[in-house]
Amino acid sequence: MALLDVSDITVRFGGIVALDGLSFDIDEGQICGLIGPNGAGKTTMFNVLSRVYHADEGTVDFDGHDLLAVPAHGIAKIGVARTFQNLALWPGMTVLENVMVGAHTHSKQNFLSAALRIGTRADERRLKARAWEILAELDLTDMAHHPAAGLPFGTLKRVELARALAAEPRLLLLDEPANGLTHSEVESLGELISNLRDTHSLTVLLVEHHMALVMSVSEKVVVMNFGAKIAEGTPSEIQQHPEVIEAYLGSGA
Amino acid sequence: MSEALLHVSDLEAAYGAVKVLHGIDFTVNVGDISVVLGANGAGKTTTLRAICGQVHTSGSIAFHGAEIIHEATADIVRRGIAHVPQGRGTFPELSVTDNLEAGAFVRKDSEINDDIEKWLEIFPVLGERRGQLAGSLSGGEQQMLAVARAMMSRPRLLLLDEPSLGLAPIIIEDLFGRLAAINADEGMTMLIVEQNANLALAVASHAYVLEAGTIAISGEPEVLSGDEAVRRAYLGY
Amino acid sequence: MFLLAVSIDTDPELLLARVLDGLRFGSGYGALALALVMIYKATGVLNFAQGELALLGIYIAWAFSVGWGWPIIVAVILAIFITATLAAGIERTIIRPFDPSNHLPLVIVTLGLFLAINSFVAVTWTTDLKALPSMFPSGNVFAVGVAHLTWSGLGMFITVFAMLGAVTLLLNRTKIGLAFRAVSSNIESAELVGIKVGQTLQFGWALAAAIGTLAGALLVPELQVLDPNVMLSTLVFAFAGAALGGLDSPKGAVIGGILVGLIRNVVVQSVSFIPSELSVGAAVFVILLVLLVKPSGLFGSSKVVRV
Amino acid sequence: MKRSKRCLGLIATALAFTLIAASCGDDGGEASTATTAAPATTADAGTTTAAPTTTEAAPVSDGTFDLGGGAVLDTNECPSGWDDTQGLTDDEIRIGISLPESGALAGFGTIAEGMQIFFDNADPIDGRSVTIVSRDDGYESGRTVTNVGEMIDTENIFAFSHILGSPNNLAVRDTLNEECIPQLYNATGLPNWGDPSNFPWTIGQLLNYSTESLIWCDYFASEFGEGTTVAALYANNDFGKSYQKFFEQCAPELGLEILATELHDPNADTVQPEVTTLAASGADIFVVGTTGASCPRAVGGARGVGWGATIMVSSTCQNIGLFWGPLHSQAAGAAHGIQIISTTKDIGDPRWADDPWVMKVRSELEAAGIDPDAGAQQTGYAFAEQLDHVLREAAANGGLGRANVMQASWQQNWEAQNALPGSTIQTDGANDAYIVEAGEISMLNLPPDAEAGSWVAVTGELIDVEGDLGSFAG
Repeated sequence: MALLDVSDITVRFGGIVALDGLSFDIDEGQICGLIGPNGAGKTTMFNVLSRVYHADEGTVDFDGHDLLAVPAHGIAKIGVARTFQNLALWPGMTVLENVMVGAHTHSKQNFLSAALRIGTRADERRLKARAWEILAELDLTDMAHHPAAGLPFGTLKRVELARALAAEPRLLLLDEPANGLTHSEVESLGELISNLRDTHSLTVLLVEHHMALVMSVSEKVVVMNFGAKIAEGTPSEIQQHPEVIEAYLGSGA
Repeated sequence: MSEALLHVSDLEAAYGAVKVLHGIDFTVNVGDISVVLGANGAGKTTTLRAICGQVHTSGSIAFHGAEIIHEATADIVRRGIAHVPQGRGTFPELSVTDNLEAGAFVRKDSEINDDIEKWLEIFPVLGERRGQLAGSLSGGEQQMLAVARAMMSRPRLLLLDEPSLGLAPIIIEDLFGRLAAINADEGMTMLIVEQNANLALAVASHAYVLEAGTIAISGEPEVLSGDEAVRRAYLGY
Repeated sequence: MFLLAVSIDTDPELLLARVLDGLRFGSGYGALALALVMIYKATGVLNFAQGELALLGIYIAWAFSVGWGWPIIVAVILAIFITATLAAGIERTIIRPFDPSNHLPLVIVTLGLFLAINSFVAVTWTTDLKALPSMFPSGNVFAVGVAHLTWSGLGMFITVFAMLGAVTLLLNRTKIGLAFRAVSSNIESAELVGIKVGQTLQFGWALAAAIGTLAGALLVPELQVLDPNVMLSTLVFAFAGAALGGLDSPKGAVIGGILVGLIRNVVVQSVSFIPSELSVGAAVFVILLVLLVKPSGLFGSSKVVRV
Repeated sequence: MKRSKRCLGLIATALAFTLIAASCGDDGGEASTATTAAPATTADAGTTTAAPTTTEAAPVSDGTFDLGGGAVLDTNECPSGWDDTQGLTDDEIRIGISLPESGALAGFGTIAEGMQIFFDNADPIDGRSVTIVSRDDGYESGRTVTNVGEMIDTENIFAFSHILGSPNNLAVRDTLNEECIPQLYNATGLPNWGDPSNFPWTIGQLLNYSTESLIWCDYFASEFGEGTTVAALYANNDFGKSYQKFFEQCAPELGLEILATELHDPNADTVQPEVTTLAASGADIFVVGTTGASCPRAVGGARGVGWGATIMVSSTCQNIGLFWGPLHSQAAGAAHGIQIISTTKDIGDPRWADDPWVMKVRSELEAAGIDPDAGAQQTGYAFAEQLDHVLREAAANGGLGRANVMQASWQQNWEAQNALPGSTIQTDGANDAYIVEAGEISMLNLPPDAEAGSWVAVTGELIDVEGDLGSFAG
């Protein structure tokens, strides 16, 4: 049964239609690849799901919640987390601190208890322990105390993934996680994503241009162009799809 | 047979206390496309930034016979090196034509406007958007603009840092085709850092593999494609 | 005392008088806001010392005109050159050594400059009140009741828009203007096309100081008397104008400044439930309301980046 | 020359109730005991009954001193180790003062020098000379606190006198009252210093801003008549509101009509928005209850929009060179004819050229190498007359001692040479807690073609509201 059901989403910026009646769904536990040319609207779709952009039409159902009724700061609470194409980390904070910020969604603190400093210490300890676990899982322990600024791009993408995981999401939105990685590094990233899906009971929506990664980990692929869906199917179906080859993959694929 | 344009020897570089390059040596010949492969964090980007004077370095960088290692970036550009940095590096708040005009900043000749028209013809998609702000272009268009902007300085050496980053496969294919054409038509020497090793090696005349701040393997593309370890790590077959 | 009910003065002569006051003072705020925007565009830093650089220029102009008896226009032009040169020196010696991408230390440096210049002016010229002559003829273009359009008010308004036109031409039609826009947009890429970033920012500081000095020389005669605190609240209004217009838009700065003048003189004075004794706070509050609706200001670019 | 106070009975009654309201409303009844006596006695001040003379007030044997009007100074509450005669040596009376000798108000730093010149030329008091110990506070109240603390600890100070500045005096008032050290003749016009019931060790001297607004009322009503219209600008702070509070009470009582009132942000760069609004009222009189640069800005702004009202400015804006010269060079003639209240003999005024006091000031300052027409030494010299008087009164009635000096201060009745002829200095504890309560109206003579201006008397009549304000009680 579908965990995420996107139906007829339309987004307009001024005169430009960025998303044009887009519909697709993802079953619980599935890894779904979202591909398409630059400017097709993939990141716009992510921004609708993480409530950065307002959808002019359509609905998004997440596990029975009307996702479009949840405010941007509330989506982590109901179990949606994302990474960003061009990174959204705090450069001056260490890797560990960046990940702890992600874990804060599940802190028991509210405004009042934080103001009164009730239970802060215990809470902080719990967050820190959780962050260390995730760093170990993603092989980031060595650079835990290194500031984010100055780390290689590929490593920072992994820190972002760790931060998203720390929020203990059910749906994980990954925006171009393979950027800056060599072929063999991309292979291990693919294995990592599959493993994380199993160990953390995740459902994953993956935007990526690295076709080897998309085709190897996805159970299902959605292809967009000009804000609309042009194809949907298994990786092998998509690789044969003439329209997809013409608009996106090109002859070399 | 061929003349060395860039000769790098014993190059070391560090960000603060973290040493990234541990003494590398290589040469780029006139008219070559040289490609640098390497894992995440191996020092590829740092190598390009070092050539442009954007990081603290020691060792020697000879460009056309002149030592440039302690020169300021703006002066290195005047000597004829153009760099397309990772993540495109355009001026998002400037129009397409203003970006190209800025690319010609170091030039004083009267052919700047002709050159702008020439590059808008070579990249027709930019020609259609000449008045548009660079920030509103799609990723592929921005990458084209970054290359054209770099070419506007009429460089003798073009440095490209992961030009395929974030681009759709079909666009990457197109871009590399155009780079090969620029190399052939203009005789432009290039040093390219690239993760898409298959495509890069297809256009390259020489290639290097950087591992943990040192050059592990170098040679003709065929030499690298013949290497078992290189194949597994970078080519995927 | 104010009533907690909305009532608006409707006397047309008074309304006209307030509009004219608002345009007059607003032109001065807009001119100073233009100086702020130049530095902000180039560096992303709000220069808290901008008002004090203008203050220094005003006192230099005062020394030339009142002290030495030179014509005020000559005095102002000399003051503009002196402050521009000084600002270029300040950029080279105490701004450039700092990492341009780390804004906090730079803001603190400008705060330090603010205090240093203010003390220098107070020590050099004392805190006694002075008067700076106007560059425009005295008298009115017309007067109806309390409403007066003075020649100086008209002159200020025209000068500010002429200044805006000159800055726009400079930015869009000259090589240094292109370099300035390139540095504002992306410092690293600017270096990579061979632009000397330091010299370009130095030019920005000098230009901003020149604009600020002219702004002060326009505004201060309208304030009747001059003391070393004169630019403090003026700077607050200029900041508000720049924020209202959009911090990175020269046109927005000038129009924002004029709107702040109108808000202060017309809206705050006319609407009874806004306590006018909080003129600074009330004007800033009205602006906050505008920014709540349009955070990038009226003419600011909200950065649209497609990927 | 003293004119009849035909309006003041009305004011007195009004104010008596005002003061009760102020004390109950503002301070939760803290001072209610002090003000219960106020109605009867303030009303009395409307008649010409003289206040009790100092000779009747003697120290009471149990350590308490009756200051008048129910206010009592109780030395039993002083800290253990307190000494009534500390700071008195065999040949010296040591007086402390904290002043701005640096910073924006550094010009006032020479007040201490002028005071010392006065005492150097005076006869010994009870066989002792007076030594003025001065410290620089740069007009920062934090430094005033430090200065006063250090002087108490290391300088053997008998009393403090003429500390300058409202915030500076407020900052040390609690400490000096707890330590039972006299804080005499604060050089500021805040009405708060007339509060012997709560702060018996603190007394002011200058014409205070509330009293000043009463004199305005009386002058406007008698000179311009009933139905005269007024528009007023006040600084939005304690200073401006001291004017506003009392002017708004006395004006309707005397048939003046306030058409418009504006408060302005004291830190604003211009008061034009407020002045334009006031000018549109077309009132006959423009009251300028503000100071600093806002003073000339208000006048210039009013004349700039063609408002021909009679302008009355705060007494704090008296200095012609400081305030009106700059306005004159900006808008020649704009300040010509503005009016102000003067309370003392201006030593530069030709009227007093033959006055014995003025001649004495001039000759003694000149003998000390000081130009009497420049600098603040002449101000300090004039201040010293008041201090000298109470020290002598105390010495003659019960002997020099801190408590006795305070009692002499709260029980005065004499005529100062420095004051305008006809005005008397009277205090009676909580019944009458203010020293200078009379003044005359002066007008600025600074026509468009003039090089320099001067204040000239308008009528030469003294307006005296002696005793009308009672005490601060709030």
